[in-house]
Amino acid sequence: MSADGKFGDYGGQYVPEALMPAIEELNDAYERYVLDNEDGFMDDFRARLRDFGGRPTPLQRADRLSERYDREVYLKREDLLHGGAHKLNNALGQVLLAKYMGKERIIAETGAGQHGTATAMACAHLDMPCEIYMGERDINRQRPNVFRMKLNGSEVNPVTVGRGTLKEAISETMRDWATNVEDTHYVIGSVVGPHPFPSMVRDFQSVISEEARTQAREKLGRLPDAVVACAGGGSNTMGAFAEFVDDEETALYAVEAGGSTLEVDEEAGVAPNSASLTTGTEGILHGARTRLLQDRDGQIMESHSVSSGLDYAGVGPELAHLVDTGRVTAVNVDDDEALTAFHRLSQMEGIIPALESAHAFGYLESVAGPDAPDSEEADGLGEYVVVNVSGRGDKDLESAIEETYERDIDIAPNMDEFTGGL
Amino acid sequence: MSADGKFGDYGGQYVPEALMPAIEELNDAYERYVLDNEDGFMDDFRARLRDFGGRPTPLQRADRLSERYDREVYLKREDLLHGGAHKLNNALGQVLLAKYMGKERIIAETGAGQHGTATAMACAHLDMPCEIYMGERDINRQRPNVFRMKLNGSEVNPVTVGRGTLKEAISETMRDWATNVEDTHYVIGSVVGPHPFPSMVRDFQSVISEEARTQAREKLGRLPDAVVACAGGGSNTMGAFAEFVDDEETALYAVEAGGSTLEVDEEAGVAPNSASLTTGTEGILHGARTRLLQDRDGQIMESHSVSSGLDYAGVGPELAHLVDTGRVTAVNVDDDEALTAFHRLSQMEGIIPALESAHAFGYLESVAGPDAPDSEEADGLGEYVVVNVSGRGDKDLESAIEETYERDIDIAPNMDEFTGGL
Amino acid sequence: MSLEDAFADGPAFVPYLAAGDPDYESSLKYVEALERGGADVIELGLPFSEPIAEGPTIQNAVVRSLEGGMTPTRFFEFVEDLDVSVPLVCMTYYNLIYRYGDESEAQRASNTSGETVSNGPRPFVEKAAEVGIEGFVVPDLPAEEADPLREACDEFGLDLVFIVAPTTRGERLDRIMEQVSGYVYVQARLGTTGAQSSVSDQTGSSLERLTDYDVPKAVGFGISSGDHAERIVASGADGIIVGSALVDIVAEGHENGDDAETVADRLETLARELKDGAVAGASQRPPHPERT
Amino acid sequence: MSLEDAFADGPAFVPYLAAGDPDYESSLKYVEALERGGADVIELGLPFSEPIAEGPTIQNAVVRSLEGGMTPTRFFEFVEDLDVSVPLVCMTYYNLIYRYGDESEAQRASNTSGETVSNGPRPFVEKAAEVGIEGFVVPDLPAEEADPLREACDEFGLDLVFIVAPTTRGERLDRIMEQVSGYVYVQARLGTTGAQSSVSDQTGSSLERLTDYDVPKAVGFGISSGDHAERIVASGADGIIVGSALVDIVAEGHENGDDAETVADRLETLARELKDGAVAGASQRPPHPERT
Ligand SMILES: Cc1ncc(COP(=O)(O)O)c(C=O)c1O
Ligand SMILES: Cc1ncc(COP(=O)(O)O)c(C=O)c1O
Repeated sequence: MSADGKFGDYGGQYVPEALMPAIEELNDAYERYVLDNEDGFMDDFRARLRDFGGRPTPLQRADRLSERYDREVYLKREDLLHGGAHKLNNALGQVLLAKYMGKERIIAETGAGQHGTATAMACAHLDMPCEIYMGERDINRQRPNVFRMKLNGSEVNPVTVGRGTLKEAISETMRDWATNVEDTHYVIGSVVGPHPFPSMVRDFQSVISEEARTQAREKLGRLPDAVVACAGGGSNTMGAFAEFVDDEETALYAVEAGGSTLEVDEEAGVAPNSASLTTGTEGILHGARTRLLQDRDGQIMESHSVSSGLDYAGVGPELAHLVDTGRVTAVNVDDDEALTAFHRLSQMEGIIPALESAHAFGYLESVAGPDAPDSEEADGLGEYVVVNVSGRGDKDLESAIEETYERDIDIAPNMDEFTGGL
Repeated sequence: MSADGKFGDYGGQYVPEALMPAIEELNDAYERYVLDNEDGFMDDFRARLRDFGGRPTPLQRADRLSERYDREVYLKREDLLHGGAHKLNNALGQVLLAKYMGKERIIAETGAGQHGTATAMACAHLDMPCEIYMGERDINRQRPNVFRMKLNGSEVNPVTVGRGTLKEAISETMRDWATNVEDTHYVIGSVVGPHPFPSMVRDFQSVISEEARTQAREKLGRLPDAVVACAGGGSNTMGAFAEFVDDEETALYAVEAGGSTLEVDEEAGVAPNSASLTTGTEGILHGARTRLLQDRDGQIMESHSVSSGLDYAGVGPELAHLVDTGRVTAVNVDDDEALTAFHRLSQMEGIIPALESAHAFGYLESVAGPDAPDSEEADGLGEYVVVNVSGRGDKDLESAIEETYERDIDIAPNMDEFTGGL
Repeated sequence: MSLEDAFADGPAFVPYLAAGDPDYESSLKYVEALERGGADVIELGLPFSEPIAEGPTIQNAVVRSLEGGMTPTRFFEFVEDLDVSVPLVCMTYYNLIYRYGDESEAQRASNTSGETVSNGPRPFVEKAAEVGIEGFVVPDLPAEEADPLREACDEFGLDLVFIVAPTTRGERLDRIMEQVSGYVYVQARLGTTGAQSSVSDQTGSSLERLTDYDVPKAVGFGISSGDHAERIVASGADGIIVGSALVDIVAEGHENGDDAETVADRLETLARELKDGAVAGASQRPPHPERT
Repeated sequence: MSLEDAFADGPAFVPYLAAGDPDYESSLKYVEALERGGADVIELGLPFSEPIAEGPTIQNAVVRSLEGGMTPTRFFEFVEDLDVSVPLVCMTYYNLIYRYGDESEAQRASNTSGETVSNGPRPFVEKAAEVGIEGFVVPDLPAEEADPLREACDEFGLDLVFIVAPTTRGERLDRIMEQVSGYVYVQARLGTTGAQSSVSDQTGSSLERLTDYDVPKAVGFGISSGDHAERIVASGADGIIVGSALVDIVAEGHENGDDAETVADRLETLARELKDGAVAGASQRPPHPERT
């Protein structure tokens, strides 16, 4: 990263002028508190991650997957973090930073509700008023997360414009920020948005790879040959990769949501996937230049994935840059493969993953599973693979069961008795 | 505990003869593997608790509660354990023991579904076939947990006899065990049942107090003045107390479910509470002599609590004994107080507790809260209190919201928009 | 007549019914029909709310009886009201025995501590003896925990029957056989009570373990026809215990709303078939060295 | 006429409409009505799918226009079809400028890598110049990122208008004022676009910061009546920018199914009110040292 928040040509600060002073103030706070640990900010943050968040999370050997894939498969257990996903690393960091900055109000957007719940938890913990913007359609799809946010004392503001999903919620939150910028901090939920967000969120999330690296050395006396993480906006991804970027011997795989197909319907403005690294093009969205799902004119397309946390038309600029430079390999896994992987991990390891995280396991299966064609890709994974379990699947139970039922995933348990009553 | 599994007059092995050989075999395995660490069983168990389960769980200072109660309040975060409750400590221990014993099949009962999900997770992790008995009424009340068990590959067997709740499910599981005793292990979910279960489950759960004791010394350089834990069967309770029992300076509070009232309706055979330590009488249930909710004739009463995990007519024999001897103080908190505490912890600390665990916080409020009468009880808590957060409340969202709505808990967020659609 | 005596004249037929199933009056008639059908001993169930050793058939009988208002006190009245002359064995769970008569109403009213300490099994046994019960079967009371009940039985001259499971062997078996009196209840298969369509093959070997013990051996669990009865006695049993097959008749009659006389006749008919089967079985069996 | 010239003869009235809202033909009429109502410059919105700086009124206009099939290509046709003589400013988001004309259809079809690299803003600016657009306002393009667009504008002789927010001060302000040309868009209040029932009091102090910069100052955000316009010009503004209040008329007409002529008349009426207000405001203001 250069000082102006550029990763190659990506990144930058494409926001309305009204927000620029806030972003400069934030950047200043980021440099002082996060980078220079002023007032012991980072120590405070790390202590809270430990005591409130439950860090470190284990690096667990997956015995049955290791056997299946004929290599050492280790799981980085972010699903065990308070709230059930890696999202808390970032939310806690940003809310704490806002507190150090003297802000008095927190706003955030949420799609699946994971970032919203993490932010609501962090705000309750740190005694900050909080409002969360969430598309009306998402509110209806993700009720338990709405309940959790409200129980933690946050307001949930339904966004009714447009299609009522994440994209609209982000825009709406930016509008609130532009109106209340003086006392309000906007907690962005991934490594996206204008500088310093992509760097700052990465730094808060990089505790994942920092721990994993140390744990790998302790457990196997060496670094992994590969790290695999799903990529929506890319925050768990950058978190899992950051400390390995300089370890040339460790391959890094970012697994995107292939949705139902990689083909796009330009007429309808719909991409039935969220594979912006694989199929996207360069553009500017939500404050940064990055890879996007957009039509020929530059209008943003509606993305799709069975996992709502990956369902976003953009991706973090740093991750896009690392893919362009070849340091990170972007791959993708479709809805069916992800659902199958969801069931496989649940049955074989006793861990019900978030549908987002299931994509990472789908990749393992597709290159190293018993039905995988012999390929160089499997060699690329090497002997010793770390997979980031970015979150737990409790939030996905109903949709996983419904989607499974519609698709007839063969390893799924019989849930006929429930699919009616959902 | 004496060698025959008695705690004073409590405990023992009141089971059908067909089960006695299995219980003797289990006792033998318990002594060899658990007590004597044969084949490194305990090392294996502890390593799995760490890597798969996410131990140690933090001992977190609750900043805002400490302020509210004018003393140091620390939380033992069992809610962060894999699966969301302390139940995994026991389930993993027993399933692993069954594996060491050469058993080929696991059965378990479950009420709220927490023990069932923990057992299903442990079985998937250890590749053991598993069947869970669950009352039909509970199946309908606890769907997400039913989904989780099935996703982890367990069979869920509905129990339709009687009222279709935990009591019936336990009886049904005992019947299965009596039929398949040779290759099957019955994973009992709390410190109840015939010897060696109460001792063995306590030993698996005592990792809670073992960690808490060490963490307390590290963080405050001393032991806590009091440990507070909710008590249903009493497994999180005994787990949180075990290593403190010999520390005379640490007071131990077992918080039972006071339900709607401590009065019982003998005619109907219903106790609108689950306070067997407070209001129960000595008797024999599910294999052990202990304190029970029973009518004058010795028929077991239907218990009640807003929290289904506390909704049981019996209690562990060791805990009953510790209460009789005065080492543990039994107290209780009613449904309304528990719900209020549920909301308070969610809002003030960003932790949505299980309704079971909320009872422990209800006790704190009732003796040390701003509206508490000045009392010796508050002094009993001392300066430094550890509260065991036995589980997270994700499983309770819907019922907590419904029950809150019916009762009009004043600190609750407005959920009117949702109470219709539940 | 003592329990052991009931086994003296050839194989004993020991039927079971839950007292008060489905109601007090009908149940009296049903139990009496068993005697007419040839019962040598009758096991009378006092229903407990958590019948962990029973299969669905008897569980449901227990529920019907409890809903009909059966209690230990009513049970003793029931026994007094019964017009049968064969010995009666009370089959129930230990908590009911343990809690009975532990406190008077007055004690209870004045007890504010909430603690009530049981007086143990003695009051129950005393009362049972008074109404003419000859013995007990307590499925959740293993020999290890039986001393207090054993003592009370000895004091009042009652027998204490124990169940021996297919898995019971060696030292455990000795310990049980030391405690047992009246007869030993030989469980024919693992599992819980319930009528079966075939009879367990293990009966012969089950009984073999027990040849050295000088007490009548009654085999139960799953017997439902005269044919079963015959084969089991032919394998060496001194008696047969039949519960669920009889309870099924009660349940069916209850569901169909049949009148009590009709149901009683059906019970008598099945009882006779079972008794006849047992007698037929006895004639096929090799002369027994110890029990001639 | 250049943009700056439009501010030469007294206060400029700068209305905004989204091109193609609610459909192509009606929208042409609406824009032309603005000129009849006295517009000195017209800001024409090219709708982007993520209008992060707009309030609900303009968001909904964007949705209507997109649903009506508006695209950058259609937008340029629209400008060509327009019969107005005042200068036009294109208001849009940077991604549409950035992506325009980056690849021909043929290039695209033969591109299998999935990577398409933009040629930057030049093709868009070139095309805009060709159809007669005089300048741009790009709300999500801060001065820091504006160099490529600035260069293209210089090349083709277009102006680049920047927005100055109430929070913009000091160094930031300098940086913006270095880049700006045509006029500076003075945001009257924090937040997003949208008609307001009262006018911001901060206008005077907002403008004060800018006295030293020699470029016309047009104030926008929330102006909805002649009265507002008057007060703002009286406070020293060189022009007023009005969007949402006009878009509201389009939206209402669309909802009620009113015919395009009627709606155009209403727009003309409000435009005239606003223009008159601005003119009235000018007469109240103290003589301006720099701009006489
Ligand atoms: C569990 C989980 N994993 C991954 C993601 C994707 O986000 P990111 O790519 O920023 O990690 C989400 C987003 O909600 C999530 O909840
Ligand atoms: C979170 C939680 N706490 C407590 C309990 C009560 O059980 P015990 O008293 O055995 O800890 C349960 C039972 O389901 C539970 O789920």
